[in-house]
Amino acid sequence: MDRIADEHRKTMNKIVNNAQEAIADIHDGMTLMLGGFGLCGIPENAIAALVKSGVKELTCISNNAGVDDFGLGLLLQQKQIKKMISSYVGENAEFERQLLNGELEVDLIPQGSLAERCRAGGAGIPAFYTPAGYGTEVGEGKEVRVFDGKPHILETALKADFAIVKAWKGDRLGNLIYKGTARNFNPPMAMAGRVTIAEVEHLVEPGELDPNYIHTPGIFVQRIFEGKDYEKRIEQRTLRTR
Amino acid sequence: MDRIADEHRKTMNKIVNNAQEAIADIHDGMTLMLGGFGLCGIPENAIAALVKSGVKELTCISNNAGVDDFGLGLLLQQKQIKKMISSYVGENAEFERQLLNGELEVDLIPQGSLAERCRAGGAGIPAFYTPAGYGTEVGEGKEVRVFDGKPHILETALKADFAIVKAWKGDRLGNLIYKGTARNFNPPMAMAGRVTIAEVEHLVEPGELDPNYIHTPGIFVQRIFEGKDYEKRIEQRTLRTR
Amino acid sequence: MLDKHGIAKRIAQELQDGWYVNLGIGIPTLVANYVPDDIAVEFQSENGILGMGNFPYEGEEDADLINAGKQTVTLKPGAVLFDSATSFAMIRGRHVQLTVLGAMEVSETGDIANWKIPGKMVKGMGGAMDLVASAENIIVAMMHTSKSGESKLLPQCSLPLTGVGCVKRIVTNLAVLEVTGEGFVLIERAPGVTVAEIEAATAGKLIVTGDIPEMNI
Amino acid sequence: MLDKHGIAKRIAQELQDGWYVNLGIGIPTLVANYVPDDIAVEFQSENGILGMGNFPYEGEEDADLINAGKQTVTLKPGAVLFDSATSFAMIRGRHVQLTVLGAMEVSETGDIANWKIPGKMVKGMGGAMDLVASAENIIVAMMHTSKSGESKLLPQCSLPLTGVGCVKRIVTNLAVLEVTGEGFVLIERAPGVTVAEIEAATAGKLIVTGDIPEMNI
Repeated sequence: MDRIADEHRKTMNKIVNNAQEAIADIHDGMTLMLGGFGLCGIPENAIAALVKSGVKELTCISNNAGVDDFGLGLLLQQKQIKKMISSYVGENAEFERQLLNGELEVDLIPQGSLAERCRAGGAGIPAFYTPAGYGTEVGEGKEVRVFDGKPHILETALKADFAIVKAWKGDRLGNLIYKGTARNFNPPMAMAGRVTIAEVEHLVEPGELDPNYIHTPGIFVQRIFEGKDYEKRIEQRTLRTR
Repeated sequence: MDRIADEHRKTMNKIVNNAQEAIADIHDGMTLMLGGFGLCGIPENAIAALVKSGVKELTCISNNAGVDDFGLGLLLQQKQIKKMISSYVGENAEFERQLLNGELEVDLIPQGSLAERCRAGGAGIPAFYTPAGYGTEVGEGKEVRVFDGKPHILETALKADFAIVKAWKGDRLGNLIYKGTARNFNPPMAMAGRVTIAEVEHLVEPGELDPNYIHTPGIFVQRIFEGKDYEKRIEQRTLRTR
Repeated sequence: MLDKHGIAKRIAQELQDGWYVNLGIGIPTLVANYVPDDIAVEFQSENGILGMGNFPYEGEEDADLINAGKQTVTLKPGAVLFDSATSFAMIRGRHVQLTVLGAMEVSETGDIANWKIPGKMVKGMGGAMDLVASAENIIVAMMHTSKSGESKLLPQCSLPLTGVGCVKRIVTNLAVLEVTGEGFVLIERAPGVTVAEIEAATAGKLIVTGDIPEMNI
Repeated sequence: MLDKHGIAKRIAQELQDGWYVNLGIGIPTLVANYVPDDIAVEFQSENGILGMGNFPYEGEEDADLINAGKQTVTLKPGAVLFDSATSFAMIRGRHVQLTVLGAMEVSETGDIANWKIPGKMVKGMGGAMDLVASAENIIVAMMHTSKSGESKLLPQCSLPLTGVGCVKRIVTNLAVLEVTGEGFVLIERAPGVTVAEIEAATAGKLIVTGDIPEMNI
């Protein structure tokens, strides 16, 4: 192994110019995963581009559904979403309206099972057993098996045509680092996209990210771009008095 | 939430004085997990203390079995191991002798299944399906199920009475950071110990490790100590000529 | 009778040194304010924090640092951040020693319902199903009766379940109860509340053995 | 006829721009030396490296930085380190586009045996079973015959299997072959090797259609 790191060798480059270019081949009817927890760590630029593109009949796998005028709420407003697969979809009046009118399908999944099913999809594990949801509606129709005296249900892996994640920093090989609790669902979803798009606040040169502290290895990412104008809205501004 | 971080509040402290103290309640016949890949990232201090303790009839879950005079080879020499659960056990003549003489049991597991079974044990996933080993000896007697046209076998989680891992830095809450490829099996095994012991090269104060870059969250670790006199033997010193 | 702060205070007495604790939204969140100074506990927030600290001072709030209730928070020294799959590995793998959460109904056998009311807008279970299916200790923090005065401690739940046979202990505005296979065992009365009042407010089987002490809070 | 470097050189021609590649121990490792300059590939080492670089210069070797063959290595800019569970998530999840590994036997239907010889000391399968069960493309790099002259391309494997129906392509000292359900399809001859020689060295069904070109290496 004397020639791997030669300087004149071509290196990987997954950079695309912007959100529009990154999502250009997302078509009607596709299944998307979108990272984020509430409005924290959501791919704001890609969502805006999806709204602009007008793509519709989407199935969106995301822990939450945004609020009326931000996050996935923007796609709901334009009726671009056919089905939501989430763990919690409160704080969204338009969502409620569409659901009660039968315009929207919803599949509610326990949060831990949602995260693990995404990881499983990315890790080549087609199915696994979990105790979450046994004896509830979530367990209905699913195989039950007892391990160590405790009943578990079989849950299957989730994959998506496109996974869209938001990171703090990234390089052109697709290596990603998240900040604070904006990490959340982004890493397991990044693993589970047939194509994974990453938008980052800061695009840096390869080598600037310490190899020991990268959260999402570039192998999981196919496209990366530097986003702009991040609003990063806070849902519950709770403060402490001095 | 106004009083969580008061300064006069008691904080967690998982520090024990040394390897001897950390392993004091490991008894004959127990199952241990030991981190490391080859001789890289192995808990040298804890292994030395186990040799000194004379504890025997151990079942050791570890990717490899050390070499004749280092790593788990030291426990083999003293005949303290009853059974090895590993993916690769070459480079060890004493191992071979004991195996051929029927003094040692060996359970060989595909490396990826070994890693995932440890993670599963730590993550409360009692079993999962994997394609690895289907149609081979490894799959014999295991449930086969076809997903997406491809046969998979059911593998169950692994747990251990004690998991013993080696990290680069750690704090008294048990938070760990590994270095280089010395990470390997240490994080999944740290999750799967009923008691997890971490030996670290550098014990630091809480807050010195950046919360965003911790590899093993302290919740998985019950005891931590600063090891000493690390030999860190290299198995294959391969060099490039200038 | 206790208010919600009283309930939180009483639950804080159940905490043990060295425990990792997940607090649900509502009354459970208040438990963090009453941890005794001489025990060390760490709070896990399922969106990816271990070692969650206080709310931030004004001007120090960070959109990238929230808890599972989507509230801005801070980190304590020694805190750790992680992703959702790792977070629920901690929960499902029983590394979190205690979960405190609210409920609409609890049954005699420890079933819990707290996520769905048929006919009403369903918001989702969030992490509640994973938490109740996995935690070694689950304490329910709730009012003993609904706003309309109906008991929330029932022979069996009428609402869709969140988990089966998982609740170990209940702390309400009226009492502390242990959930056994046999029924709700009354452990303590809230200050000024009589056993008769608790009996009247409990629709499920209540087991009262000997003198029931008043809470010491 | 090729030597092991020639086999590695020929396999390097199979690499495609943008691929992540896992190289087994032995001949496969040599493939890294022959990657064309105009394509970008990254090497994955299953003990936890993506972006593995050259061997270190003397004095720069680090016991904490080895590859899956336990050899000291270095990292390229943009490299990543990770644990074994994550590493095999990459492999099992088919994020690694190509695996190159050695074999003792390959069958007409793509079964591979490379980990165990009955009666001999068994060292273990390491990561080979995960790799062959998962990779989209598997190329076997090996000598066409054993040291005693027996064919390693068989109607069916006689040794315990590592994986079933998974090998897509074989590059030996004599030839490049594609593995189909029907048999070994001869694609190229090594320089100076005749079809008759390849036929003689192949115990399994060999399919020869038209003129077989010589390798261009």
